[in-house]
Amino acid sequence: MNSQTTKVLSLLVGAILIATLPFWAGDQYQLHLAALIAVYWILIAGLNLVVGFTGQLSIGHVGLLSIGSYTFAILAGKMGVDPTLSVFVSGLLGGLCGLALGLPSLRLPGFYFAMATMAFSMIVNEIVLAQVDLTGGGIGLPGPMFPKPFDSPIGFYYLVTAIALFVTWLTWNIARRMWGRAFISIRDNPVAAQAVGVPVFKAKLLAFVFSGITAGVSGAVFASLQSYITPDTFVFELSMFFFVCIIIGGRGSIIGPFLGTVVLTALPELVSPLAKLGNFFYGLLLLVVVLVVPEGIGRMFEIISERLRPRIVHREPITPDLNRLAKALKGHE
Amino acid sequence: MSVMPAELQAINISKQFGGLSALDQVSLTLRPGEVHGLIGPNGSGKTTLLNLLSGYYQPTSGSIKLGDEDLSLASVQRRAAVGVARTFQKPRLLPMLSVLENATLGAWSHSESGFVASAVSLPSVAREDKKFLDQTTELLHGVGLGHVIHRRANLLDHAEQRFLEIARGLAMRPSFILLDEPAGGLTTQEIEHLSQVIHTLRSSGIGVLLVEHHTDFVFRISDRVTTLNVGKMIKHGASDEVRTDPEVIRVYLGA
Amino acid sequence: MLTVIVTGLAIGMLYASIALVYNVMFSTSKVLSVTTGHLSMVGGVFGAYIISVLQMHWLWGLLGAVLAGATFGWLTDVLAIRRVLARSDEHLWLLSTLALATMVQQGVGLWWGTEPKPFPRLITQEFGAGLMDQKFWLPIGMAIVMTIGLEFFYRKTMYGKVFIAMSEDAFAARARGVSTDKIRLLSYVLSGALGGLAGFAAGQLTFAFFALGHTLTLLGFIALAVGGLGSNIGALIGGAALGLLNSFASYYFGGEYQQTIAVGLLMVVLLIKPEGLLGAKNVRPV
Amino acid sequence: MLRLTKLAVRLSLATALVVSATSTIAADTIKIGWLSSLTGALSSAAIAENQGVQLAVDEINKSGGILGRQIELLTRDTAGDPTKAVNFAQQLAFSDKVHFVIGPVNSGEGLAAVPILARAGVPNLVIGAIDELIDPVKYPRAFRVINTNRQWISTANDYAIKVLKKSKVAVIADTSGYGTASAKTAIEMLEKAGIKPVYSVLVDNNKTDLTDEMNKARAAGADVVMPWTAATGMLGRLLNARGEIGWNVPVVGHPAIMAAQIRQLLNKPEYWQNAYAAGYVSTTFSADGKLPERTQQLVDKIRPKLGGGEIDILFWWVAMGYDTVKIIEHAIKTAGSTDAAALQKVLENTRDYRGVYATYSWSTTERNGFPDSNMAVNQANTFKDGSFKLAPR
Repeated sequence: MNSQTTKVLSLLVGAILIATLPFWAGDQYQLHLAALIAVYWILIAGLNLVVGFTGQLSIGHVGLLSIGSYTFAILAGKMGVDPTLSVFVSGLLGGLCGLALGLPSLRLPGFYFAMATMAFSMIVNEIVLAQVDLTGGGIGLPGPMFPKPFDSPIGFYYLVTAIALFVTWLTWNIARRMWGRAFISIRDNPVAAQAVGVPVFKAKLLAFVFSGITAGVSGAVFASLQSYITPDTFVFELSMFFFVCIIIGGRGSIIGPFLGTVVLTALPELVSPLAKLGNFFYGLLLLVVVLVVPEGIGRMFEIISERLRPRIVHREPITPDLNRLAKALKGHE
Repeated sequence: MSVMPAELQAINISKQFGGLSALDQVSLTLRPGEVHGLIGPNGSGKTTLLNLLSGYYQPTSGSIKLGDEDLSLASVQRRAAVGVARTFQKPRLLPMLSVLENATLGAWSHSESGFVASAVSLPSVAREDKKFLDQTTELLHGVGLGHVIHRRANLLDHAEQRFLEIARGLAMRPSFILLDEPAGGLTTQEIEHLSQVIHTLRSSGIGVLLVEHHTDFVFRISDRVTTLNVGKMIKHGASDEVRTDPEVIRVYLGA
Repeated sequence: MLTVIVTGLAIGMLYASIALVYNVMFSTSKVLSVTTGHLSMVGGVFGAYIISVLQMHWLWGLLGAVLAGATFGWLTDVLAIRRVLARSDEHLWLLSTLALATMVQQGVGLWWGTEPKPFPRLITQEFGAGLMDQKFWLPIGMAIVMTIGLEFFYRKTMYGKVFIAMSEDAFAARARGVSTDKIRLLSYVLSGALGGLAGFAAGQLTFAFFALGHTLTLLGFIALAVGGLGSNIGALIGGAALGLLNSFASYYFGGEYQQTIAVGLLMVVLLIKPEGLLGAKNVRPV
Repeated sequence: MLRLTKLAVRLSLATALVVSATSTIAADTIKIGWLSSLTGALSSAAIAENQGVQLAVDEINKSGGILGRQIELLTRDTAGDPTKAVNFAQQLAFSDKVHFVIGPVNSGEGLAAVPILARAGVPNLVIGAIDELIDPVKYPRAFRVINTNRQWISTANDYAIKVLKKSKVAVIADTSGYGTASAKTAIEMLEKAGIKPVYSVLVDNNKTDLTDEMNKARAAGADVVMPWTAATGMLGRLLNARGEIGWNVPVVGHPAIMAAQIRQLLNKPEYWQNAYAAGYVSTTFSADGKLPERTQQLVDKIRPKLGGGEIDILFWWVAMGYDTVKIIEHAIKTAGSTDAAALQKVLENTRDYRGVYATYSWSTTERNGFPDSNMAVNQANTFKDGSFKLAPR
């Protein structure tokens, strides 16, 4: 079985598992957990382009999530706008805020950019707290439900899973083609990226705005899942969590961060002492991964398997096929 | 090709870093379909000139022209778009990607698929990507890397990395390719393959700038050679003319 | 009005000291560590613990704070910097220092409790001392002493000169037999001690509070960026500007927009003069 | 390349992890969920209430449980984070399938968790004070044990206006869910009584210096300061600021003003003078220094558990924690079962149930069980064993 069929097969198995989850999930709490994973993945899939592929360290995406949540709660809740429309507006506003944050900060070196994103999430929290009559300040706002088919837990699970799969499909399309290569070139070798003509700043901005849109949409459905949002819901710990899922899952891949998200969401709920540790656990996990296997746990399986049965890399001499080269060069004109 | 192909010209280029003058009034013309050697001892300004031509530095005075377009202040990306490719002394590759992916990145300037089009995977995007991958596969076989196409770049040896960077440059469908000490660290047999590849480039109309301090290799395959010393041009002319020039010999054999 | 200036200057000097600590670490490792603000937090918490809980003399508290900071600085180098610097990937040290900072902050939170606890009086002084109250003048004095001390250290002492040599060109320094790893470790221990000291001195202003870590890392960084990376005088100016701006803003517009204003200042400076008021322009990329 | 089969293995491993949380099947015990914020910013109240809850559960279990069934207390620490409160509420309702839930303690978490428990139909004893937590129609099985925020505020307002005869009020609240809601309610009720506050502000409860706010209040001509925050740290710093600027203005407000932690935060003991707070008849010493008989019994019962010495936490928190479990016992015994609808019916018809903390009455339309008559105003610095003397009339 060559790699192509095993790839399709495992994706099929995964899809079936996800599609039938409501029927074999133990109870509604685990369904809630699965929906929470899907909601987080909508944001993390977009953020993966920024952190995993383009290598820009954004630790402030909880700010964009809260913008999405509050936009949705205000539109669909207080102003009674149709929820589906509100999700689009939340995504749009998330994208706009991503643009507003990205424009000044994406030109800055790594540490400056990280600090700017951290500051952004603090500012969002401050503004939400201060604008009491719009956002309810400390009291917060109820997160409205979606209409008929999606108001039941199972219906809502399918809605967020559908959105999550769509966003995954989008990021997969980008990652496997020219834009994906351009992003990775920005991450691993900006000088080479310039040399082949990649517009470094514009590409970083596009990835960031895309992650803003997904964060906005994720925020909208997060508000509905939580049924109530207050400023305390959007803590710095969430930014750390999103970001650690990607680093642990493995940068430059999509399945790695997805597995990171599943494990890191499920783990604290199942292993209760971990919940108390909260940030300490994420910090420890991140430090271990960065020091031991910076490529992420996803790649660790490969590293171990390579070490168990090292493939002998036989060196063949380079033998140019000159007329094939000439034909290829001529082929372009 | 109806129109006379444009030349890449550096005209009276000077470059100062603070007080230090790295280049002083140097001119050099790179014609399509010609191999132009650029030699000189270390610190003579070879790499600085190459960085000026490829846009990583801006000249302090003088200008760089491609045909009639003035590139002196153009960005690196702009030069890539008008067909000026380059390699680096220390190959700059993407370790986590395969050889094929690394080389295909070169075709970036020719890709018309926008971000959104790629996201929703329009048929045009898929077609274009397939075309690029096929072309790059041909180029890779052409330069002799056919056997490692799917290998991850960080598993390549030194020579393979050099040829991969050349393949990436060729994927940019360049009119000119600036090679920064390509022969460094290669075996004689690999240098032989390199010169065959360079000859093929020349015959297909690409202008090659060869920055090297392997002087015999340069003289053997260059049509014309320019010699630099301490930022000044001391000799320019046909390959064997420059080889026998007393001034060049003095600089190389040391006073 | 005068109280607003004095409080602004006092908290500004804490930000300035943290910016100084950033400079010391940056000089030898070219790394801006996320743990910088947490050094001061640890200093403040340990100082308060030794004096208030263990009822010991404040000198022991000072020693404890400096030691705690120095150990944390040592840990930062050993755990988060050394192995990571070996790999050239620029972002890795950012991840490792962020991880360590988060662990320390949450660890202190679990041990010390999550509410800000009062910091003991160091010098016996009436509480109603108003403007002359020690809680303002300790951090201001500390920042000035630190700046002078660092200038003296760089100018006069042998180690100081080695620090400068390393920050100019680490490669050349190594070529002359300087064991850069040892020097960098020394600079992190020194910056840890200075950070602990700054946190201890400003304890009465900020209280001993575990969540100070991230805030001080950010605000110290803003003072550094405004003042200009690498310049100690710039750090003082940046810190003072930030402190005064915050206290004026919170007096006239109410306290809700503290962070927004501070970051507004950062963004304005970075847009106009990215390398800050007195920072050095960075050199050629290729 | 077997890379992809490894992929499938990893995928199923991860999803199996999610499934593995099957709940322990213990049919016979009565399961009570206790959503307490034992860590996090506002943990002092929850820690005290937890003492009362644990004592009541141990007592009942020792005496053979309820209807012969032992109580299984499932304590979940929400750390004051609404997201954790929602997750735990879901876990308690659907995974652990508890029969009753006590809490959450803080208002922010309550606003998030109460709707979840209502949708799951789980009877819920609410111990958060803000008004939005109770709604007989939307949350039919949510019964409030603690007094309402309005009762606190009206008691404090009446004392400030009618007894102290003050008219220029400064309202200082924190930016938490509780603080924002209370400031709004306090200002509304003052304006209804014809008093327009001269100064009002929302302050982050981690702000370390309140001198600015107190100076502004004095400049605005305030003659009484009414703080509405549960954060003892912030109240300590407010009293310190009042002392340091030498402004002898009465402070009347939230019961946390009387919390023992304030004593350690004060720069000088006398800064606790001229400070009064809404309190309870059940934790007020009578003229001859005696506590109500039921309160004294509980004090003696719990003292050994708190180290035998002087009780240094607000005793009404402990009494309320104790009462919540006793109310559950009363409901299950009267209903004769743990069926949610039956429990709801019993509670709806409960009149004058005598607890330690208060005497509770609920009805089909009234879910706030705490009677106005049980409110009182205490003097802060008369703290003894968690109870207080009545404030001067």
